[in-house]
Amino acid sequence: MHYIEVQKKDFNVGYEYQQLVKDNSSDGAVVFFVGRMREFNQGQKVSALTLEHYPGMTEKLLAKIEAEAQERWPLEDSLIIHRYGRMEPGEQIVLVVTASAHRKAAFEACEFLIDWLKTKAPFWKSEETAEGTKWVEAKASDDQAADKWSEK
Amino acid sequence: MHYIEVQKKDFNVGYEYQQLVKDNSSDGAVVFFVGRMREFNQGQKVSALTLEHYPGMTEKLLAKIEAEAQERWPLEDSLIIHRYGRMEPGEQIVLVVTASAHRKAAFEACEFLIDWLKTKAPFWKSEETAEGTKWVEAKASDDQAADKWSEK
Amino acid sequence: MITVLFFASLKEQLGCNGISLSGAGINTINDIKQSLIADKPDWSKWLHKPNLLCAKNCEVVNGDCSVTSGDEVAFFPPVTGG
Amino acid sequence: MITVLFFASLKEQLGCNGISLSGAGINTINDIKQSLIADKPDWSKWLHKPNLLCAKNCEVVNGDCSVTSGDEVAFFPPVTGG
Repeated sequence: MHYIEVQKKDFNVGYEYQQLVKDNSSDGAVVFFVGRMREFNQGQKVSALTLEHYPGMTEKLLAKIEAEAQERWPLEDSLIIHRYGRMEPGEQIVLVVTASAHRKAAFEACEFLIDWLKTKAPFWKSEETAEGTKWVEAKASDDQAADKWSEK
Repeated sequence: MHYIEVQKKDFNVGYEYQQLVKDNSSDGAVVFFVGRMREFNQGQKVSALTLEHYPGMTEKLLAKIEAEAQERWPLEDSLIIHRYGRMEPGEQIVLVVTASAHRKAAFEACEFLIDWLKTKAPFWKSEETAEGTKWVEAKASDDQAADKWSEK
Repeated sequence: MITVLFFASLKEQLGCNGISLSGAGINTINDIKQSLIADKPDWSKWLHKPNLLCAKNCEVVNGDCSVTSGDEVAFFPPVTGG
Repeated sequence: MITVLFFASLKEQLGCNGISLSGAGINTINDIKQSLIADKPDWSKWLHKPNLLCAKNCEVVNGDCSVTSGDEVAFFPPVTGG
């Protein structure tokens, strides 16, 4: 199963896991990543985060990167759920699940997908802090994390 | 929260996740690994797997490796649940959850813990196949995966 | 008709989500920018930012990429990821 | 009293989960092996396997490690992990 969803509403990690693994006895390794809204970013308290995206383009690029992950690793299942809209500290933002017969492939593919999502996916963040609401600038360290995958 | 459980009964991934993240808004990244019983191992159909362990020693070594992961990476939370006893294909065997402010630490710590669990934890596997029940021998490739962490 | 969309900080700077152009005299992405600026000179500053990105029908393209009626063209700042 | 435990394939080979020894004349892990073999000569083959591991009170130790009354000593094959 290969699944992508860009949605405003929250997701249930336990439910998504059950859906993914039911009737499946070939996936020995399932790796999940859940990205959550942090209360502090670079030392500053953030009361809310709003993610804007480009509907249509987001889904297209997510499908492309998921297909790339499937080419690079022997993935039985993969799942990406990414939220947009306004979120408060502790809320879930993104879920990536990869499943494979072996753990190395599942870990690498999951890390590849989340590195891409966190840096190259067409989302724009604005943060609400005591100083007001402002758009977040792209981070160089995130780009490096995503770039390591192009060396392969 | 740092938690270890060696148990015969199954675990609920969604419940464990909820327990881990509730009232927590500093963990931006949560990584899970679920190891499940595969129907095929090295090309052979396996109808059941039995994990035997050394009660007391297992918990002691798991606590030690979890403490080591906490020293190496800035982990807010970590959780290891490992089952023993007889399991059939598709059943869950092990859950490792790591949570950190940043995803790289969470991924590396999770992979470190599962590499160790899969190779060095005091468990012994016996597999039931069409040819009967036999004890599994230690695998060299697993040892290499665990060994990469000692180079750091 | 060409649909033009603006996202994130650019959308706020222009005070506009998007606009429809007739397509007359427009052959490239750069023509769209010129047409928009001819109509609203104060958009020049924002549409000429060097790091501004552009997509045609959801694919990132350069300023000299051709456009035809029916295309959806979007302008946006560098993405900051999810 | 010294508690001696056997695990996994060794447990099956010996047909025994564990045994209690009085501790008289036992100073090291190797003394335990000799005492067990003196009592059951057919265990020699299994207790002399070169890859056999031993733990004292849940810590892996060598054959010349000292033991005293109250210790728990376990013998087992190489672990295969979870």
